[in-house]
Amino acid sequence: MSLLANWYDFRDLGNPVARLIEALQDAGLSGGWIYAISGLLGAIGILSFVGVAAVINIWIERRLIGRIQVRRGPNRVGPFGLLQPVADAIKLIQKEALQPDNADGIMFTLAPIVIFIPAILAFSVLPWGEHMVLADLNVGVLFLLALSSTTTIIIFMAGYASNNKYAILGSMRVIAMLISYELPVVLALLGVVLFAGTMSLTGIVSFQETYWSWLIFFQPLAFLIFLLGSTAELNRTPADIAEAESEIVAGFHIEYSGMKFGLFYAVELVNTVAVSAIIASLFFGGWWTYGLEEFIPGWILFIGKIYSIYFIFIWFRGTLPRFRVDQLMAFAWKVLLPLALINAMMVALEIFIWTEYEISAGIVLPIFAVVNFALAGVLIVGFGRVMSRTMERFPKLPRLVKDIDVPLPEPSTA
Amino acid sequence: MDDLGVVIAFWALAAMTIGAAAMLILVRNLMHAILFLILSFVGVAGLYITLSADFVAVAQVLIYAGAISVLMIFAVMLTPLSERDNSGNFLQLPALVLSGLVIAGVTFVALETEWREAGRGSFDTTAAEIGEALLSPFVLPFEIASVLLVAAMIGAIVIVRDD
Amino acid sequence: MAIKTEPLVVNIGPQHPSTHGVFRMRVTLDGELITDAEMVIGYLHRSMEKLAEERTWTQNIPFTDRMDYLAAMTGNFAYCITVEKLAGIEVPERAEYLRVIFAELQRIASHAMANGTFVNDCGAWQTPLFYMFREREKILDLFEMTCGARLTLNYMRIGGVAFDIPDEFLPQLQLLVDELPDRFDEYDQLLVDNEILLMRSRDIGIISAEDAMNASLSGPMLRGSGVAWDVRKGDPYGVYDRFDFEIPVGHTGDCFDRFMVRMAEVRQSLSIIKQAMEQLPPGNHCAEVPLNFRPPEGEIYCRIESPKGELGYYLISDGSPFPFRFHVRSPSLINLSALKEMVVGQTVADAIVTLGSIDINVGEVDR
Amino acid sequence: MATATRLLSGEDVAKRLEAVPGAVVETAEDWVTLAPEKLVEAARFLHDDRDTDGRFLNGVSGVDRYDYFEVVYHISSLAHNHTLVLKVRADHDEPEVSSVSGVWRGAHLQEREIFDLLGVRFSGHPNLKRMFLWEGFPGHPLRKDFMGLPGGVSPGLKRFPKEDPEQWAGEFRGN
Repeated sequence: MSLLANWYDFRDLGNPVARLIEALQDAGLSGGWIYAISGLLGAIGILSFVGVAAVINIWIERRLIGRIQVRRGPNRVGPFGLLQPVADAIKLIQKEALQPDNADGIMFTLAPIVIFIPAILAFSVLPWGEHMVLADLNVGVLFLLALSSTTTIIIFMAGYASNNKYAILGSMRVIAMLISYELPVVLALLGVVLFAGTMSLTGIVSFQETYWSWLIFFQPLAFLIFLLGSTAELNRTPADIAEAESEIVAGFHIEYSGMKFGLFYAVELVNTVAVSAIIASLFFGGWWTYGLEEFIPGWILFIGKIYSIYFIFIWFRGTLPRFRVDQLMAFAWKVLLPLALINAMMVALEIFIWTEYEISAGIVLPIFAVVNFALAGVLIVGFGRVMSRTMERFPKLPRLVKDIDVPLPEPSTA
Repeated sequence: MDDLGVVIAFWALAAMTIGAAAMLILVRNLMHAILFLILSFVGVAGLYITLSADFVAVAQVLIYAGAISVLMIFAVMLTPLSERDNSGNFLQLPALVLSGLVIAGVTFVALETEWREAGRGSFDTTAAEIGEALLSPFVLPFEIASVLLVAAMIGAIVIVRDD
Repeated sequence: MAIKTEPLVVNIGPQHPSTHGVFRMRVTLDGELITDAEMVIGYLHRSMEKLAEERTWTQNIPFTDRMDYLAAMTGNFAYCITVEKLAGIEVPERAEYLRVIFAELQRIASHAMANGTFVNDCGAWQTPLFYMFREREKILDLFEMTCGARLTLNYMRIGGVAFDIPDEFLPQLQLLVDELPDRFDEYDQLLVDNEILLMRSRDIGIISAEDAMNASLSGPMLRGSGVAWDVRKGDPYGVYDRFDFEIPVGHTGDCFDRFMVRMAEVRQSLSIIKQAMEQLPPGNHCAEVPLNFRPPEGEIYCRIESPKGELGYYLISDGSPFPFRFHVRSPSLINLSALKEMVVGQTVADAIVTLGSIDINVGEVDR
Repeated sequence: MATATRLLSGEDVAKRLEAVPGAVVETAEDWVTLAPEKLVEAARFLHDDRDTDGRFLNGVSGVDRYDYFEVVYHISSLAHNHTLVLKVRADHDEPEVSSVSGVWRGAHLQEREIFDLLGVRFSGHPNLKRMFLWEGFPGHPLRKDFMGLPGGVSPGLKRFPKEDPEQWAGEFRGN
């Protein structure tokens, strides 16, 4: 077996798998079996990553939040508290799985399980390396969007099945919010897809490789819109109105306890990693890092990028208060949607110029980058001016009074 | 073997789609009915994939399972009925007759049509072709559809606005 | 054509992360809008007013800790000053200054807690709360250094304070006083210019000056509404007339104004502490008061400015070693008077923010 | 520097209240006792009068004086920085005082508290029901005779609440 002959192969785990498939082909297996086996291998790889990520993320998130909040975070179980997620899981599994009397039993039990499906499926279309992609869908970006829209239904399922008023409030909030945020997110990705000319994530990464530049340099506005929009879709602070601990306690999963709650908790982290991975491949070149992947395996770089973006989400969570529901909707419809529309039109114009006049990429791409950055800056500052409270009636600071001063009421003339 | 896989997938998806559709009619709880409807939509999306129509499949999930069903959930939640039950009403008998007729018609058509077997397509960039088709030969229906949607949107806003 | 929806009655509390204890608000919702609200309290009722009638005047001091357990010092202070006024007891200078120092420290601790939880109610994920806890922790360390307790202090006595401060107290306090302004500048940066916090708290839960007065609101609630009234200025008790400080007054009476008034009061308290430290005279820390002394027959109402508002004690003595009537005008309870008016018409999220800005302490609401 | 709040003497208050004839029953050194039927009128007058400006109600407290109940109102003017004390007496067997919550919103909760703990009814109160204790709690604990009520009623719960749904009925009777 030459499988482990040289480490070089492990820069791209697709290579050893290809070797394995070749070996199986030599052994005379039919194409269908090889297809199934390679699919299984990829699935195992992705599932193990998701499993490990869900566990590690609990630790990372709690440690980082602890760091932000001038405390230590979990540090007792295992070295640096690394085994804390395991302890959490053991505790959650031991707990009684409570179910409210009038809950819809099947839906109640099914929801935390089903919600994992879109979360895990999202990883299948991501290119982890040049040949490390489980399903290179031609419509990969659309596939991811479709997955995110199904999550809505499952969250609603959980909230409705709980037969709890807070849960209903939470799930109605989720539905209203996700419908609003789908539009700007889709339009932001439309800019990326138009620019790259393909909906396949592999195609988008190879576009970035071909033109030797990450897409964030051409699509800064789309990146921001997607980042903010997906924060809302992920139900994370400052847009965690579906869970809204301080208002509707835990929203749609208020009645869940034990490992069912644990699954919701884990799926949130997995979803966050999935979104970070999508951002990493769409805007930061995925595994491609300006030639660095020659020396460090591309998938390690990819994971590094995922966690850098994940850090932004944790940072958001640690620092920002929550929007109110209507403010969040207004933000989607009044700010993100127009920005995304303008961005998509700008990209269409640029692509038109590029293809129609057949200008070489070397000239036109830097110009696009500068133009798009300028546009993003102008739009963000402009919208900030328009949307922010320029009409502050009163100063923020209270006035300081030397002595008590209470006026008498105006004498009534009656 | 290749064909076998597709055949198995087809039958499994067909069973899922039809089973879910049947359950959608049979269950009494409206919420469950909607969830079965979604399952049925997902099954149809799977069938599209066996036909190598990946764009349509994903669009099916995105639009039908993701958006249309949400509208239905809203409709059910806004229905002023204390118990969300699919209760019987006086239209039961006409509906039964009508659906029987539809089943008969569909069965008749399915059995009597001379089906042409298409060659297996490949997972090419169907999205691009659809896009080009929409914007060159079918541009008029496409634009009319968007005008219709705008009109519907304005109508919805007018209805919802108080006073 | 309007869509009719069923009203939804939701219990916010008694077990809810944002009701600051076992406080319950039964709200009727139309979608997310509150159409009716009713507060249900009493989950922490300990019948202190009745219990106090069977204990001697001195024995009642621990009860005052347990009313507003986040501001035990001011509870002690109010009770002791009322009994002293009733019995005509002279308090030594040093004790007066110590009382002022501790009351102001307690005010900082209480306001830090109030503002931290307020931002938490706005939906921040605990971060400001933990920063505020850090400052509160340092103040509690000072309390512990002096009287051994951190929460229910039982530090003040009729006629003075229980213990003189230890030698290392003043240097530690100096460190704290030097450090806190910078800290609070940092929090201003983090919170006051935060657009989301402004969106959440500005023009939310507005109560006008006239309504605030009519509803007997006091403390930061009253000042947030623009009424420049502070018992420390208007009716100076102890030695408060010797300090130079200012009353922060809000502009509109919204949640943000109340928040900012508390932020500004922290700085004023620090300034008072600084002046008190400079003026702190040597001497005795407690007057000689017999353990079961009998105040003369009579009645008195005396109030101080506690962190939550005007904390008053209405005491009636019939000449026995026990109070005949022991009534507390608890600011937390009375500040809730206008809750319904403030909350109805808002969304749930705003109602939580409004409740957070009132800064109740259920121990004091229910007593 | 500010000066301390001035406590208006009973005579001063009585003089101001001459505008409401028959309101003052008794004038003491520091307070006046009002006629129960004139209470709201007098309170309204003190609230509206620009010289008295009693817009701020510090507190309402009830006192059980064995043979009668006393409700004490501490009223102050933040503008003039003075304070005054009103008292109203109520019969011990059927204590009833008219409510001033129409004059001062702040009296609302305090009157409920007094009703709950002392059993003084406030006629005209919009929402007079028990506040701290549950509906059906026997007796009013702040009364001096609470520990030995006539008729053999002992304080606290008669039985464990679950055994006696009658006792808990009030809680869920709706409001």
